[in-house]
Amino acid sequence: MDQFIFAAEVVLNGLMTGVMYALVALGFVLIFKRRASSTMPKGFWRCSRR
Amino acid sequence: MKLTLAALATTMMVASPALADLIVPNMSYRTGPYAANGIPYADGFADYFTLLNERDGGIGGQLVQVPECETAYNTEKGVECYESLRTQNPLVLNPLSTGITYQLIPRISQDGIPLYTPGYGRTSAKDGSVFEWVFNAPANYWDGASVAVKHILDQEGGDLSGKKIALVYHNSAYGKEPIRTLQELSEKHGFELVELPVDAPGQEQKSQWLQIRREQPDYVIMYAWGVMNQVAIQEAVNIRFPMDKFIGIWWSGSENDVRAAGAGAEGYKALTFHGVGRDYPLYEDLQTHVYDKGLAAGAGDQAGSVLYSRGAYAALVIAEAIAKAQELAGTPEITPAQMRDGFEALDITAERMAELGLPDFGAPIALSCDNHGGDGLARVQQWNAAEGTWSLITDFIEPDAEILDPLIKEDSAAYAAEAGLTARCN
Amino acid sequence: MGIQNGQVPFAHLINATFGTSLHHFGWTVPAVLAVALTALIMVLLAFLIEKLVLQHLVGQEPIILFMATIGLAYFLEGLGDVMWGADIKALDVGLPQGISDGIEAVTGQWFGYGFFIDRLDLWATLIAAMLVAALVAFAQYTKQGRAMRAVADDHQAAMSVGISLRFIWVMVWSIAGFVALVAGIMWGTKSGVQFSLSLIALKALPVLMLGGFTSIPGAIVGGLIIGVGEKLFEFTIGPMVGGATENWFAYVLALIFLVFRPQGLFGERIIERV
Amino acid sequence: MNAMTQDGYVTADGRQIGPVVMELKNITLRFGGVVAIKDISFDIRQGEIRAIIGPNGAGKSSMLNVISGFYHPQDGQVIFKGQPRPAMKPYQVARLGIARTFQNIALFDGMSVLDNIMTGRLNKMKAGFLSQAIWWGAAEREENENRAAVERIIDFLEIQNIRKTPVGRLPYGLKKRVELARALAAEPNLLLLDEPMAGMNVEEKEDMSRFILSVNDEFGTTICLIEHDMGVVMDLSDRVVVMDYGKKIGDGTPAEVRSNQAVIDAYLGVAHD
Repeated sequence: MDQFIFAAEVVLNGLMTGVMYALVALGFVLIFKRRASSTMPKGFWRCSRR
Repeated sequence: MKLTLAALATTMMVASPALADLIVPNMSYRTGPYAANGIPYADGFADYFTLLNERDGGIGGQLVQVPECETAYNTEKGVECYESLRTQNPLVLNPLSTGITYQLIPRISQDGIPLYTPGYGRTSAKDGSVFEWVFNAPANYWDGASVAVKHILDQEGGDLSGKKIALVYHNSAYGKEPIRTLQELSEKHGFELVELPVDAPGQEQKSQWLQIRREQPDYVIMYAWGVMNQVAIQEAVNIRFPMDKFIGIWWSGSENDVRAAGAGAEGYKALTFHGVGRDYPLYEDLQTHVYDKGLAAGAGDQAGSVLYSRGAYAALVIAEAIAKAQELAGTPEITPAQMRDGFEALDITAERMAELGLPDFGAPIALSCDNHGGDGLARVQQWNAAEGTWSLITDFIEPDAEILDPLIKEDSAAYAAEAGLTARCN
Repeated sequence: MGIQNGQVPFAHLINATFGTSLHHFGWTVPAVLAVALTALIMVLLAFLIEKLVLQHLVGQEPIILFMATIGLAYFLEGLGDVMWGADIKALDVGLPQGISDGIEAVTGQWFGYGFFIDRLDLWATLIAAMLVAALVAFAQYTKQGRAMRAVADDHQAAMSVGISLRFIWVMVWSIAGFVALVAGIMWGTKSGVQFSLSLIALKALPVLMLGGFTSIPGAIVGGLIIGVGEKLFEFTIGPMVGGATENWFAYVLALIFLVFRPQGLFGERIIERV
Repeated sequence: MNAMTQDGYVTADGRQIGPVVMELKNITLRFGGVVAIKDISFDIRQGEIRAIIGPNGAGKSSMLNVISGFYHPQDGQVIFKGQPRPAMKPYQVARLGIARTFQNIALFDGMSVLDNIMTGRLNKMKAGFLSQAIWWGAAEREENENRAAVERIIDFLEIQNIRKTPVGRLPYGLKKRVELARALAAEPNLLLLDEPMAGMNVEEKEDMSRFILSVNDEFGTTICLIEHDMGVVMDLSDRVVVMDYGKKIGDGTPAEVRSNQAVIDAYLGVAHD
């Protein structure tokens, strides 16, 4: 029983630690999310800026 | 700004042509995650030699050059530093990292360059009969563990039977150092030892502190470094662990480690093998000859801090060893081998410390061929959060030689067997 | 295509350090103002990064961008060092810390053992929930949010409907910077503001591997799974193997997931378009 | 074609075509050493359906990309509504009221059909960030107006039943239609269609042709399209530019082009399928 209660406490704390991890990961995701298609017309970048 | 000044100072020193100068590299880390600790240490180390150069014209008439090499507390980079510093004929190296020390021991033994690792590195290097080139006076990790337990014994009226002591440690070669000693001590004194490793870097220690909260140990001893220190102290405050029963090794006892926890850290204890603060005559000289001349290695805001004091103390011991080596060799231009002899004949008495402007700052150090680690004395300091200062609350405490000496013999003998060394000093 | 691959955002985390450190730049200002100022600086920084660095690297090999971002991170770290020094600063934006007495008392009554819950963690959870809700609302219901999703989906099409990629990039960097600022404040409150904060990236990596690099729900669920998983593992199995299993566990779990779902829990299927 | 004047002309089916909207003057575009477009000039008039045809690799898509700002020619001028247009980013061109579709479909796969089409109206939305943030007043009214406009387009293109479907799940033909819808949502002055019927079956082609014609008819939208399929182009367009190897080899009504010997030699004789 004690073990179970301790485990419950550990899980709760783990959840909140997870929130802290998620916060950090979230920032990364926002940046990575922009990685979308790379189906630019050939030579697009070269020509589109002069 | 600091960086530029330091770099400038280094280049200026390196540029001076006198080849016969004494070369004592400063393997520092002013960048990276551990910079907060590396900077004050490097500043103290450099400032002490600057003082000797400015005030006394060096040591025995020879100027001391302190080329700085940035290790970023990274073992590979430290080894690279060694490779480049080696060509400059250094007298002694102080890598300020246990990881780098372990990598360098075989190399410097090969190359015949003394290694000075005060308060860190390989503990059994204290045995000079095996580790000819390594010195780790005045105290090592095992001394620290023993002194901590002795302090606890004092607190508990000499009886620890039935008590529980937790060791929270950095899960690395460094953090694991005291385990064996503490196990032996727990047998001797009858306390229960709870080992709680924390994964590097140690930003997340909830599991460990939840366990401490469950198990309610009477004392917690900590071997941590960098961010692990701040988080551990904060977590201890969070679970309302009594701070005066929480004792850190000297690497867990700088201002950096306690400040972030604010008022909650009041009463936290840590070991130290040297004094702290600017209340020593030495600082008057540093002020006149170094700070006022604008020659300080850093921004000058670190003077008197724990790690600055430790850096300066390391420089002091090296300087004394150089002087001794010069005396023995009969010439101011000494070689690394003569430097080793200087270390082995080192005898820094309490009077000498007073003469150097640091009365009662460190315990006397007397080394010999087979004792490279001194007596291992350390004392306990306690944090005063309101004033933001450490105060020394005990005198120097002697470690338990009865336990430690056999352990050191055992470990160094194993190394000697593995490396095919025969004991010297006979 | 260029920019995004390389952006493995070391600079992003440094933003966090950078941001929270501003609080201590000589002047003393109220916490709220400091946070607002920092957010402003973050936007400025996003703009400058885009203008001075990323713009010139458009279309380059990812590895070059990667190197550029690392360089940027070092630069910012150095700048932070010069401006604020490397000492560890206590960060107090008024978030409470320490055990929550209420929860301890209540659980003590229920179970005979008072749970330890850090008040900072409670606040962090609350703030994170609000942040995510705000982000989702922003992405779903605002013009800029729609544009942002559009860019994430297809650059070419986004441009054809009149979306300025640069504006979106600056915006995304700013938002990411703001999220990093919040994360930085949380972690900074815990350990003090210091350069070690950038080491948290070591923990973000398995979370991202698990959740998928491009999924917001993935980041949240991944974070929770790793948080709970590593604590439970340390609690149950840890004592048998000598403890300190957290980092090890996080990476092993992430790797196991990778075997079965290379794109992560919520990641988009990886399709190489040619 | 009846007599062409400054102000326009009347088409064979009797529609009045207006003055020049877009004029391309001596356009030359190179990629490194490769010349994609060589000294081409032509114009697009208000209300007409203008086609660009030519074999693969003739430079048609490059031409469209020049018009939509995705490429910048090394030489020559793009004159829009009488003003020489400086080098612009594609999004700036889009904001001038030039919408386009892509040969290989560029939709936002993760979003629903409705959301995709809504992106076409992003530039019609003026409400500030803050009022949007709190979903209030002008922003809400604006959102509703734009939504209504989008619904009209959905009705017009007969895609009501897939409004909420994520675009990624749609079949090819419908994707093309959604892309057209998104372009229309911007209420463009000039609509650029890059092979709108590529890869479609006959039935789908007929549908698409019908939509293109009724867009032109009902909204008066000027349309410039690229097509591979000769038959379709000849039926749809008012005037045709023929390209081959980056050069213009013919320009005129479908009838004129069809009888142009150079065109027959270079294109019709060789690549007709």
